[in-house]
Amino acid sequence: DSGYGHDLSPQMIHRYSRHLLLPSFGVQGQSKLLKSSILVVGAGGLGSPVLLYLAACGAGRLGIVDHDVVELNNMHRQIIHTEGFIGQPKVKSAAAACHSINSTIQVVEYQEPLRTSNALEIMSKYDIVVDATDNAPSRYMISDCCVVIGKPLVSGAAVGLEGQLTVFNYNGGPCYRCLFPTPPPTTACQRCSDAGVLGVVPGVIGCLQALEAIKIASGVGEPLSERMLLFDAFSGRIRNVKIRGRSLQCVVCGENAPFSKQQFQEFDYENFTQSPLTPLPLKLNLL
Amino acid sequence: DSGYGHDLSPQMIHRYSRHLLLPSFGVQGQSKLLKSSILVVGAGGLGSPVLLYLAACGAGRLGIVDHDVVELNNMHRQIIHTEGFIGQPKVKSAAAACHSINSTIQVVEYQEPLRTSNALEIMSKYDIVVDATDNAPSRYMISDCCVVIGKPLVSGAAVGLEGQLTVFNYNGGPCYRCLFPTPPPTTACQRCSDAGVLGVVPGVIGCLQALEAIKIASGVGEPLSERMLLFDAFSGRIRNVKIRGRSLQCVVCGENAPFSKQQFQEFDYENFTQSPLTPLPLKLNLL
Amino acid sequence: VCKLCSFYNMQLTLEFGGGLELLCNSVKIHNVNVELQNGAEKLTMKDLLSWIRTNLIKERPEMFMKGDTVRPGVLALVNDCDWELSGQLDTTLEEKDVVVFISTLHGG
Amino acid sequence: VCKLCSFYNMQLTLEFGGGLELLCNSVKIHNVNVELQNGAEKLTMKDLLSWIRTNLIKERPEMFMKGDTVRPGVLALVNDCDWELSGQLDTTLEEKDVVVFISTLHGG
Ligand SMILES: [Zn+2]
Ligand SMILES: [Zn+2]
Repeated sequence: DSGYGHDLSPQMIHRYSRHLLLPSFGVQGQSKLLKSSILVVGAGGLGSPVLLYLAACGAGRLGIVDHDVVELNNMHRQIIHTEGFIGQPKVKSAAAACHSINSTIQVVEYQEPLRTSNALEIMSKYDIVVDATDNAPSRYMISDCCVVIGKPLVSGAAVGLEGQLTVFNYNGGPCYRCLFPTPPPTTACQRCSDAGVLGVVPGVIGCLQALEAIKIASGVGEPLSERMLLFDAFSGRIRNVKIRGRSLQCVVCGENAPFSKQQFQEFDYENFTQSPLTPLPLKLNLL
Repeated sequence: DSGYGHDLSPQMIHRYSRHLLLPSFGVQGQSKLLKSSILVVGAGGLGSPVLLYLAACGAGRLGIVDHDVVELNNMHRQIIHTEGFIGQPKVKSAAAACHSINSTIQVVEYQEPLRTSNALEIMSKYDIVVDATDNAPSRYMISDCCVVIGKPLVSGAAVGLEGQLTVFNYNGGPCYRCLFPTPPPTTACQRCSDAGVLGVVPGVIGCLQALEAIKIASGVGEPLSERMLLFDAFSGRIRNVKIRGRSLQCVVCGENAPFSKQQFQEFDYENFTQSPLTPLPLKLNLL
Repeated sequence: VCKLCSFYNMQLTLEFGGGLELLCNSVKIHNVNVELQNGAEKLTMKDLLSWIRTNLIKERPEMFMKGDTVRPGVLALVNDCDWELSGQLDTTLEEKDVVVFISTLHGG
Repeated sequence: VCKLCSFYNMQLTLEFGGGLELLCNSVKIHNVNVELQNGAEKLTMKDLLSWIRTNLIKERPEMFMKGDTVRPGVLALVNDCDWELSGQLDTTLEEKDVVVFISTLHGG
């Protein structure tokens, strides 16, 4: 403690002064943020703004999980990566960008796919998890793991000209399985790489994911639990809808079914959703 | 023309493939975007995501106006700037970032304050103007100039935990003066540097500004004309409200008052709003 | 709307998103008049789903429904509220209600 | 609300934003019952503004109003619609209307 009732150094006071000036955020919000740790799964279209804003705002420790490398066709939306990193691991590129805008935070790189075998260990080390992945099995796996280890999950998605955002497993709220107990048919699971996406749409959703993570980490504001934001870029309309609470019948978070660590590790998410956790990129043969 | 009904090179097809895959955007939307020119006034909290996403998506020519230098207390929200650029002009830093994510677009730097003496000349060179400034006189000046030269204006603002977004002077819609014929009292004009701002709030609004600019440039979607988006980060609520159309009584765009270039150049915006166009930064003496 | 028997007709706004609009000619917003069945005094979501399947869905109905309800991965919202909170298939609809069907997205 | 004379009372939701909430103890959303004046049969925005000035604004009323209307830079919205489109001060309010007052922001 500096004797002023907080731990902020003069450098930090300077850097975060526009946060400290906010009566509803202030020294207390910033201090909590600086002590928080946030894991971002996916350093792509959603992960780019999530990571940049979390690094900039002073999230104390930032973990990044991604097994992919930067490709030219990512560049239209994955603004954290520069052309110089094409062909290199996204995690490395993203971590370098985070450091370059804020050298005072800690960045941890996980250059590997998230799987049931490593998820518990990695995710346990963080206070908050941000799902910025691009496929259904990962979304089920990350949510289930968050329930098992009791962490809040900020979940965002974007395809085409639409985006969706909500917070799962927060303060008694629902988990992903409460909302979607049965996986959709694989034909309904379009990914950005297959179906296309307007680059700035994951930008909007990613910024909103960073905001939700900041609200949870700082204890300021009302996180989007039991609520969902539906974004339609074409019309510019955003709906804020009320969704169900935790389901007593949920097989993962419900009354009679506390999913154990072992059950989680043995669950076959690829078989459950009939799709791969690390899908192969589609080779585009346009024209 | 490449013989395929478009002008896209194989490199461009690769880079923008996820836009080309979108049925509602496709080759036509991307081609228009590549031929468009967009001026972004302000390379700060709003300008950072606007510029990154416009550069990434392939806006053909991007102009950046800013007279400021990068400071440490900008870094919590102005994610386009890296620590290495502290003390250097924001325009230079922002242009370097745009180039590093997309070396195929043209970036024009205006390292000067926008004033009535240079606004007509600079703004005339672009199809679309994005207002990412931080003060009332600039907002009136930019809107008036857009009316005089007939350009659409994407206007965003953010202070504290709130943001606002709309499109002015588009397709017969209102201008800034239609909405706000009389300037507010100076005590009601808080800037981020005085009042504070949660860094990711201009991030959300800036992404939405980039989206509106992309919609106008590509001719895809319904721009937010005669509508306004009101964003409250604390509660996570976003309102989409209907606002008035063009006012016949507007002194700038109304029936009897086509503002001339000369009138524009002679108008004293600082006196009109009782505030400076390039406000001095507040020295923060916290604690 | 028939002015003499408006009771038997219900004006609703239906919206499809997250890709479901592709099943209805890519139109997202549908302002519809749903006629109530002979003798019926109310319209439930169950009735509406069967009306939609007959009148709106042009192709691949299995992408919208499974059995007599929506397929897994589709959220149904009545006036911006999850239908799970209002009784799911038994939810009673009122004049001018807005019903949204949205397919969950996985991309990023 | 008086059940016998509910006509003379009107339930409204008032929201203040863009800094205007600072004039009402930093509370953004106010669910209020506005009593109509003796003999009045409707409530207009003009009536509501004077009610707000008397009952809600705790400090610096000049930051909210100028003369009998809102100060420059404030947008008034009735059910998410600019009051310029419904008659400004003459807009008639109805039970359960949502009225938003928002100060325009200039920062970035
Ligand atoms: Zn659950
Ligand atoms: Zn005007």
